[in-house]
Amino acid sequence: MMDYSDKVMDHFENPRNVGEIEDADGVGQVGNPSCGDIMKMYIKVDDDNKISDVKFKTFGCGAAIATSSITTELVKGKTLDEAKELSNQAVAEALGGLPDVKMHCSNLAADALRKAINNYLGIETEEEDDFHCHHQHG
Amino acid sequence: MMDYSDKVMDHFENPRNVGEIEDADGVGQVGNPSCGDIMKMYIKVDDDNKISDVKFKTFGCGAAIATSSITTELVKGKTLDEAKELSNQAVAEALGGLPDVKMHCSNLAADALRKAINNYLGIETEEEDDFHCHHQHG
Amino acid sequence: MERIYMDNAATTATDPTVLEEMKPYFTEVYGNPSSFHSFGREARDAVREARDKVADLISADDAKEIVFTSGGTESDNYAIKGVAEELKDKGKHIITSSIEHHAVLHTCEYLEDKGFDVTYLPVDEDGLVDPADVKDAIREDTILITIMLANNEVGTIQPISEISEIAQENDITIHTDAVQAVGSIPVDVNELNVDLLSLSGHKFHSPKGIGALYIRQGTRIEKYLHGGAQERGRRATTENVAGIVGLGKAAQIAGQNLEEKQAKITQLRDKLIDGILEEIDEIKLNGHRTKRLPGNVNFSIRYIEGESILMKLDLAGIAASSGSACTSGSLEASHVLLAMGLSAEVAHGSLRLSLSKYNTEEDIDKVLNVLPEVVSDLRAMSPIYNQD
Amino acid sequence: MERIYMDNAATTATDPTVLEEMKPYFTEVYGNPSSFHSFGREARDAVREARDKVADLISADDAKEIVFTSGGTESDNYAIKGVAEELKDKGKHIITSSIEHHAVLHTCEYLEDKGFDVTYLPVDEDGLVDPADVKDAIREDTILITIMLANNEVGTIQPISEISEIAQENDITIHTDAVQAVGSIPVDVNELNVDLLSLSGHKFHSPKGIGALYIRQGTRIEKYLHGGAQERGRRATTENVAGIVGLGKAAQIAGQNLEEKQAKITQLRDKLIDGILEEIDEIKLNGHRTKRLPGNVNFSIRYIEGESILMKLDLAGIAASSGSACTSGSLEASHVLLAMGLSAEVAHGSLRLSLSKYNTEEDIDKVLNVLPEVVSDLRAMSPIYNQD
Ligand SMILES: Cc1ncc(COP(=O)(O)O)c(C=O)c1O
Ligand SMILES: Cc1ncc(COP(=O)(O)O)c(C=O)c1O
Repeated sequence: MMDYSDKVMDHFENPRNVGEIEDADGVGQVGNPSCGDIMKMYIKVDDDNKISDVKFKTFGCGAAIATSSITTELVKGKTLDEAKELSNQAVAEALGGLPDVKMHCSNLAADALRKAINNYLGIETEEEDDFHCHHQHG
Repeated sequence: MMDYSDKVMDHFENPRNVGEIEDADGVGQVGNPSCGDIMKMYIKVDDDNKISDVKFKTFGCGAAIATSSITTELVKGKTLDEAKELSNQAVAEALGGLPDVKMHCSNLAADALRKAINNYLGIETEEEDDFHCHHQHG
Repeated sequence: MERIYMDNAATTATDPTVLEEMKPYFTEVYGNPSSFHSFGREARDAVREARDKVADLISADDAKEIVFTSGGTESDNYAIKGVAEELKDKGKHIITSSIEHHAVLHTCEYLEDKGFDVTYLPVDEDGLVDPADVKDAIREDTILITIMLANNEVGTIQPISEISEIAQENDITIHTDAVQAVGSIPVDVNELNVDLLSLSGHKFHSPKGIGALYIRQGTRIEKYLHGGAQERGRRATTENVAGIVGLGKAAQIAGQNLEEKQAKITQLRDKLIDGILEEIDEIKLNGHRTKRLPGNVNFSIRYIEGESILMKLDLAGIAASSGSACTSGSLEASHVLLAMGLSAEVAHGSLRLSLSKYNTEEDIDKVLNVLPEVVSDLRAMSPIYNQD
Repeated sequence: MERIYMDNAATTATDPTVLEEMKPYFTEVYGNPSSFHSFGREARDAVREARDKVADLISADDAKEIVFTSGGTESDNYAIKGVAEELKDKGKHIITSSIEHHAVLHTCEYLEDKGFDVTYLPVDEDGLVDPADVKDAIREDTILITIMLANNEVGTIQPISEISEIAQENDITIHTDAVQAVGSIPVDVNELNVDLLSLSGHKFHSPKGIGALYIRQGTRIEKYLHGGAQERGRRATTENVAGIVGLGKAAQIAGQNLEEKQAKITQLRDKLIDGILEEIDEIKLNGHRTKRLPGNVNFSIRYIEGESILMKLDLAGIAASSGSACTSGSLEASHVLLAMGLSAEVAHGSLRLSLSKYNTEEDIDKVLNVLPEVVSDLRAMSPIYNQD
């Protein structure tokens, strides 16, 4: 069912900013392996409250990997406030759109980033109910 | 559904003994136009109680025409007793077989002949219930 | 012997262009459209294109409203059983006509067995349903009206837009079996204003075994084939990709210059009708003289029986069809002709000659040449000719 | 880029010989098999021959026991709904397994909605149903047992003859979905001793959209498609003649040297399995090691997800499949793998490589060359790799 845009394919084939940041200022993880995707975001924050570095690791489908990758590109150099504003829609649009059934993947990447920012800011995020996969149905 | 033998086709294309006998000794008709077939048999009987001439007219399908035709051939020159014995099975076999759904047609020709013989012999034949078509179902 | 095919209402030859279009989808582009990989994507793209073409032919608003099926029968079964099952809590009454194709009639009879109540509307002597009868038949519990667009035996075209207006006023789902119409005459689901429409490819030069059901968005219908999530969950089974591509191409070709082709075939039809009327006496044209399919000619020829006519024509190289029960091994004469008021006797002597774009002027001449002799030969053999 | 197709369990390429055989039935021998004339007769003869060939392949006693359908899904729907409807006064209990294809499972779920009671038997870690479980599940009101012959995801072959013995002892109708088995391994309806058997052409090099249901003489079953009297009244609709001819030819070809071809494919399969086990760690072969289809290879590869494996393989020119829900847009990981006891996490990382007679030694080498790198690339990206 998946017909990905060239942009998605590019980010899948050549994902940007893969990896971990050993001394990250903030780390956020969302997803659940039993649902088929987990994303983990690492951020470094500089003195201007800007994201100076960001890396990700993702277990998931092509869209999950591509949305992770583009999210890191979109927020690198942005202030935390700007980065927090990043919407799921914006992520999907930056990739030239996502198949309907894959829209949940773009949710995950922005969520993981917000979690990482909140982690840096010391804000506890509510654990979501991981017993049910939160995917949308196609 | 009809796949006729060469013999059926031959009798359909070149029916033997078509017509009426003006001064017939016996005439028999069976069938019902609303059921899709009527056969009328005319016989001449000679002094030896043999069928010296026989003709038919048929309104009906290919099998009806072919069975009529071959029936006239089969009984010409036969004694009335022999002719009365002609079975539906024998008519069908003489034609190299008939499709299952057409087996009723071979019944008709023998029936019409028997009616003509009975007519000659002065035997009243019971009218069959013509309100229902007596065809077999395929 | 050169043979002439005049049984296009039964099925048509696949257009060679259609076959060409299909060929790669057997041995080269053979992926499963549900598959993730490039083979699957190619097949998916082909199915999408074909769906667009079919949607175009019937002016559907959205290609998503087209569900591919295995033919007209499945489309009819799906539409009627699907709506009946879905809406049975609302009511169990269905309205149809007495001259539907068996795919509709036997499905309705099946539903009667299951506790549904079906009204079979009469038709007039031309085979037309009166919209007023539809209106009168509507009850509180009517959930579906299913009336064919064009009849397969006599070609009569029903006033579906008028009937659908009545359906709409009463908030009743309406289906039309347009199997004989699509590809032959312009068919527009919005002009017809129907919720469901059945079509079948092999009636307009695509191969057999592929058809479609148009399902207007928002129509409540239960699915028919259960299994995988193909066709947006509305019809499970691996898509018949080559067939779908063929149907799409046939739809595209049918839509091109449709009116022109229709006019040409109508002209051949009228020549055939007029010629037969001139050459043969004691016959009756069945179906409406003008509200009829461009390719349909149907006569009852008195005193003789249909199968024997067909056999003689076949021997002369002409392929035709009959409403006689004798050609199908069934008991009764054509239910369509009987519903139009013909006696069984006359109905048994009916002959259908149905034309397509491949028929020519010469074909017509040949039939006009052969048929009169066939008729007089058989009449000479008939015990009921010249008797009254 | 030369592409390698290893998704033959999803669908296969039509054999060019099959296509050749079909071609005349589009544009030349295009008659309707129900038609009376010579065009019809030619089509009828072709259908008859094809029916014989299909009957031969599964050693049916009589070709009349073969009913052509639009594919495996329709065969399954027909068999299960048809028996359920026919016998519902006798009882409403059906026994199946938890690893059936959706064509069976969703049909059973549909019947549950309609008031039937379905037992979904568990399987062991290899995907095998225990005949003792079938025996235990039988009730007074059990009317149908439907268990697949070979599983489409993991290739496990079920002990159907043992199960049918139990069915027979208890006088219960038994159906088997043999869609994955027919054409791949010898299938004999009398050895299996089943009443009904589904098969689908596109799994063994006939085109998509054509299949068959074997119905043993005397089996009580309601018809599924209502309409004309085709297929001896058991399936209405104008026959898909070209498709039927294709299915017949494919059946004939499949039956030729079946054991030899099976041995060759099995050898390729084992090379692939052994090679993968050697090259990649933390993986698990799914399905029974030996009681499996000759062409089926299915691994769960830990820490990575199936769709991304497929994408990387596709980019390298290898077409495969996965039990990951992510490839189908559905929520849950493969119900088959879960039923076999895998965790959802592991199930999401599964990869199916399925072979046909067209695969070669070189194909295997290519996969063994490409796959390890794909896995290590994705694992390097995975947040759950190297963490425990
Ligand atoms: C009016 C009508 N409806 C339905 C059908 C059934 O179509 P199919 O043979 O494609 O199942 C036909 C033709 O056979 C038809 O003429
Ligand atoms: C085991 C099994 N049953 C049924 C089906 C359905 O067959 P089809 O796609 O021909 O409807 C398939 C394949 O899709 C299958 O693998």
